[in-house]
Amino acid sequence: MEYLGYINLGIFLALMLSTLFGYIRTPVQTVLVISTILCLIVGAIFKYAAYGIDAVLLMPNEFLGGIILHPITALLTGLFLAGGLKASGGFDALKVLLRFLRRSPIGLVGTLVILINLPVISSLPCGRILAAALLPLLFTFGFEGGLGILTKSQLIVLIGAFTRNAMGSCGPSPIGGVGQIAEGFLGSFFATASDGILRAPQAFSLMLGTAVVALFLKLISQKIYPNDVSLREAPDAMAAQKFAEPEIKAPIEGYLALVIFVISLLTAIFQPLGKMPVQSVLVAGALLMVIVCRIRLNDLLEGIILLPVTAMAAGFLAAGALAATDGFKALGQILNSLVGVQFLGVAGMLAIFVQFQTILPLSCARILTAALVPVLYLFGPAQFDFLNWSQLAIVMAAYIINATTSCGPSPLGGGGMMGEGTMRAETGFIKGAYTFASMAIMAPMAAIFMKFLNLSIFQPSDPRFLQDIKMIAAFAILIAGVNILLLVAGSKLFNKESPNNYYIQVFGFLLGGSISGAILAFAVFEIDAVKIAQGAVGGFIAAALIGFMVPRSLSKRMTSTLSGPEL
Amino acid sequence: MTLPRPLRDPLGFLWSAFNIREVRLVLYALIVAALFPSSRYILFVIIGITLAIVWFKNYRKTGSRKILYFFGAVLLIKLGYFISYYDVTSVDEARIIKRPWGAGISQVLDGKYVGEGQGFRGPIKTEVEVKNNRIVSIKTLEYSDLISVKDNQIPVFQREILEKGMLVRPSEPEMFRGATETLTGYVNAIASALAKGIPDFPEYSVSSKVFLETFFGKAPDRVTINALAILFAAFMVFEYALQSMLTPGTGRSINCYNCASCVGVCPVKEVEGVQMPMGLVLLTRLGDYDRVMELSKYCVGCGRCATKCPIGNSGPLVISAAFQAARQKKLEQGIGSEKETA
Amino acid sequence: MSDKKETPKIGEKRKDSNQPLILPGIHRYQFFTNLKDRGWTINLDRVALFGIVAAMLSVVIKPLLRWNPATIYCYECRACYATQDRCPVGITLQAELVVAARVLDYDRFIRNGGLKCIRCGNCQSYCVQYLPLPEMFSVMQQETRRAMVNGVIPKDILRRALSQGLVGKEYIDDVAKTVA
Amino acid sequence: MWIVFAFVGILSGVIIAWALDMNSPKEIFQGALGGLIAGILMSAMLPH
Repeated sequence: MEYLGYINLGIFLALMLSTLFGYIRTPVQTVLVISTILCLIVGAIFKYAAYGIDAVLLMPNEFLGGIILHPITALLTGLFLAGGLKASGGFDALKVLLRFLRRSPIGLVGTLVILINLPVISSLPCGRILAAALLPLLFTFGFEGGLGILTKSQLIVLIGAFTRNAMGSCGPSPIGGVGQIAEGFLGSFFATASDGILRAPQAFSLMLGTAVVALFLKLISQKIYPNDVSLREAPDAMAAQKFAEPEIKAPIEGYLALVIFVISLLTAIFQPLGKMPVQSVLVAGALLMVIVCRIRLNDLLEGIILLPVTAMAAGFLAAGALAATDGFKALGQILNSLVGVQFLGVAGMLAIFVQFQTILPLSCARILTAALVPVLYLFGPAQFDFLNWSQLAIVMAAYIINATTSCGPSPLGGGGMMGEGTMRAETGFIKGAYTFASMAIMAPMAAIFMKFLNLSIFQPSDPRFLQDIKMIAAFAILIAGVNILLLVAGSKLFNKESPNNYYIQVFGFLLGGSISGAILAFAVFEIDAVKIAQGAVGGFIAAALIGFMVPRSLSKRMTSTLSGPEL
Repeated sequence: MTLPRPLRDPLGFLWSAFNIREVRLVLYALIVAALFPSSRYILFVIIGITLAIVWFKNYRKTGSRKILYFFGAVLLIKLGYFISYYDVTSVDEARIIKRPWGAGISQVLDGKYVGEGQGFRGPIKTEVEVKNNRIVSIKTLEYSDLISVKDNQIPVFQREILEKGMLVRPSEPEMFRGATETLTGYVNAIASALAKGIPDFPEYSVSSKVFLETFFGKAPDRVTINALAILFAAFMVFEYALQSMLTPGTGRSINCYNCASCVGVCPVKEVEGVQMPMGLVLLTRLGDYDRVMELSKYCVGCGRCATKCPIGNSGPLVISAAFQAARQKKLEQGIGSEKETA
Repeated sequence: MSDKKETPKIGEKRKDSNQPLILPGIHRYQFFTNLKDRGWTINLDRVALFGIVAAMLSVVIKPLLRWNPATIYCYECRACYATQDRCPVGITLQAELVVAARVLDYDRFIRNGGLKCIRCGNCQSYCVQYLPLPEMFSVMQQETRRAMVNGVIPKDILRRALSQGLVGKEYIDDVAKTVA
Repeated sequence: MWIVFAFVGILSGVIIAWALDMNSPKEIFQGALGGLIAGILMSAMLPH
């Protein structure tokens, strides 16, 4: 019985890793279902030996318990709403609004910055809802899309940054976001935590992370993979003469749909009509759209992106099977034994744990989050007592921000693939930028914000409010500055198409990782030289794992993965 | 002699009926109504609105009178509602005077009465004995949740009633927290038992009873509405996934990642507002085969999308599957029409 | 491809049913990706997806059949963990009980102390949606008792629960009878 | 709270504007303005 957990964890990790590296070539939900079935078979054998047939018969109920219905249905209803908005011309209305913004003093750049940050502002339960609808709009800014305002490099930066923001936006979302899972756990101590203790740090670090992704894409990705984006530049002759912008007209239903969309979102977030589940509000909004804006039920169906839904459900099944057969207990024990290693300690273990989902990116963050947050909870006062509640909150913030953004770099149908498709890049093109940002910027940023501002807000007796704001500003500049320096210095070392580029990038990852580990350790344990050193070592190990999983040369690898050895 | 298709080939008929989306939607509605009685009201309203919209369009096109009949029916229902509403309110007013609560116990004649109330876990049946205008004993005859009758403060409440000899509100409402529904059902059961002992206790008329049961029933509560919203979402995704699971050949389209990798390499990229190979896949998943066939004329058949797709979809594959499905549909319809004419 | 020249119109019935079904003008090799090893997964994917969707539907419909519909729309945000000491019988993980009630997982329900619950309703005030937690728990307790009487629950679980004191006074007779 | 958000909004706006190859002072300023608006909107969506 003791080995059951380890065996199942091994099965799960082996299947997932071989899918990530392209040895198993099936859609991710099939792999997850297969791993569920394997885990259940192994578990059933063990349980039959230990408890008899009754325990085996009860297993279906146990692993079905892994399914968390709420995010699935919230995502679905959000997709309905987006589908309705698309069908009724709501995005045309949005285009008109954007045009209006561009002519205002904000100008083109300001509009683009707002557009990039739109997903976090509107905080939907899954980033894909907005990404699916807005990516075609962003694409129109380029030469191939028709407007021709931006060049190829600008478009890559724009789409990459937008996708990063969108893929992180499910964390701070109050309507079924991933962050709610962790907030609930923190609710055991901070009584009002479920009202959004984790929202501010995530939104904060996402904003900065988005900017750094833009920088990484501009300075490094385009140099390390020079031939992997098949977007076209505008010919010089065409670029010289400005395009006459075509007049966009939106139907009146589009404006109506946009208003319904915004109102139902605000109702879902602020709940002015009494407590009501998000799904009801969003379904009501979608049905209202069907009636008011005269769209068909098919349009609602068309809005559904099936993969995140099924991958999430399959992931929950797999996680449920693992939980029912002690798999996560085994993982907890492995992590627990890491604490005993001399040069890692608690700080190093936490630095690795926080980056766990960036190391193993699945197509939806919730798959692992739902299973790993309880493990993290046990590190707190609930069981192992490595951390007190405030420290747990800090680690939680860092963990959740890394987890929610993990569907961006995932090659298994993660949301980042939508961005890659839109910028006509090879699968894996933006992985480096995303993993670097979530590892080196977002996690330490969220931890610092949580430590210096949010904790003092949630324990209002703390008087050092203004001082803490200065502290955060200093750290924001420090972390962002160090990483930007790292990026700029790294990009200076590059030669075009040199094989050393990859090693320079990995070196940058290692440096960034160990800095982030150290900062994380500082945020959790304050000034303690041993702990900070341990954190740096842990961050180094995590960064090594992440850095070596970033593809080395994209085209060759992807070609061999995608088209088999015969081609 | 040729039988009509439902009798000649019942299984095949059912299968082809199941392949039609509208039939499936009605089936889902029926399943929900069967599982979930308190949702029937909402479903009734939704079906009414849908019929009204469809028939209204029909009326504008062909001048069919169905919509007028519909409004007639709605008017009749409204009329019936007002009549029974008047009846019910007048009876309720009369009942207030003859309540068996509190001092009203003096109206109750001596004897044993059995009353029913709706508890949390089903009907509660109690037997109440009245002697000299006092409640002498209360017995719980039937309740599926016997444990909560024993252990939730109901015995305390029962003792309270027996001490005072009349039906009163519980003295400490805090005491009954967490068992309110059982308690209310219990109180209702006692009250209805006592009401049987009152001579000429006012009753609803049969017609209004029947009317309310048929058309309105139990009003849906918030739990029902929210659960229905979730069920709607669940059935929609089931529906969406089912279309390509039912139709042979289009199964692969369910795996689409929506990543638009194929759009990048496609020489056509975008026509009529559809992103080319990906849009075809999504339309196939939706079951809109006619549109796929319409758009297939733009496909140049180069097969580049197949090399790029991370899960191995390709435009031509999808088009051929849609072609096959559309052909199958036409064949089935053709057979049906032939038989009808014969 | 014998029918390359005489291209039939779309929708027209073909005479020869032996021919592979391909569109006019499209070569056969384009139907298949070069990943031949993926060929066998077509049906596997369909089956897997059907399994996923069926599991989701069963999770939705099961609580409806058991008259426990409120469990469906639990956020699983675990805000109820904030109850802490205010739970009179010391249940710490209320959300686990809700999940157990949703999927009828007796083991999880008993393990987290569901049979201790006295339905006082203290946790309800922490729920972000004010779900009727006591009612859910009461329904699940009835289900558990019925399953216990029918002998569905393995006795090891019940014995462990008895020894750890996870059974409240309402159910201790039933549990003791079942174990003995 | 909104001060920090406005600050980081401006910072990220400037970085994004620079990454988008918009180097003239006017464009950088516009980026900062856009970032400011985004940051304030974002903090408005947070609970208080």
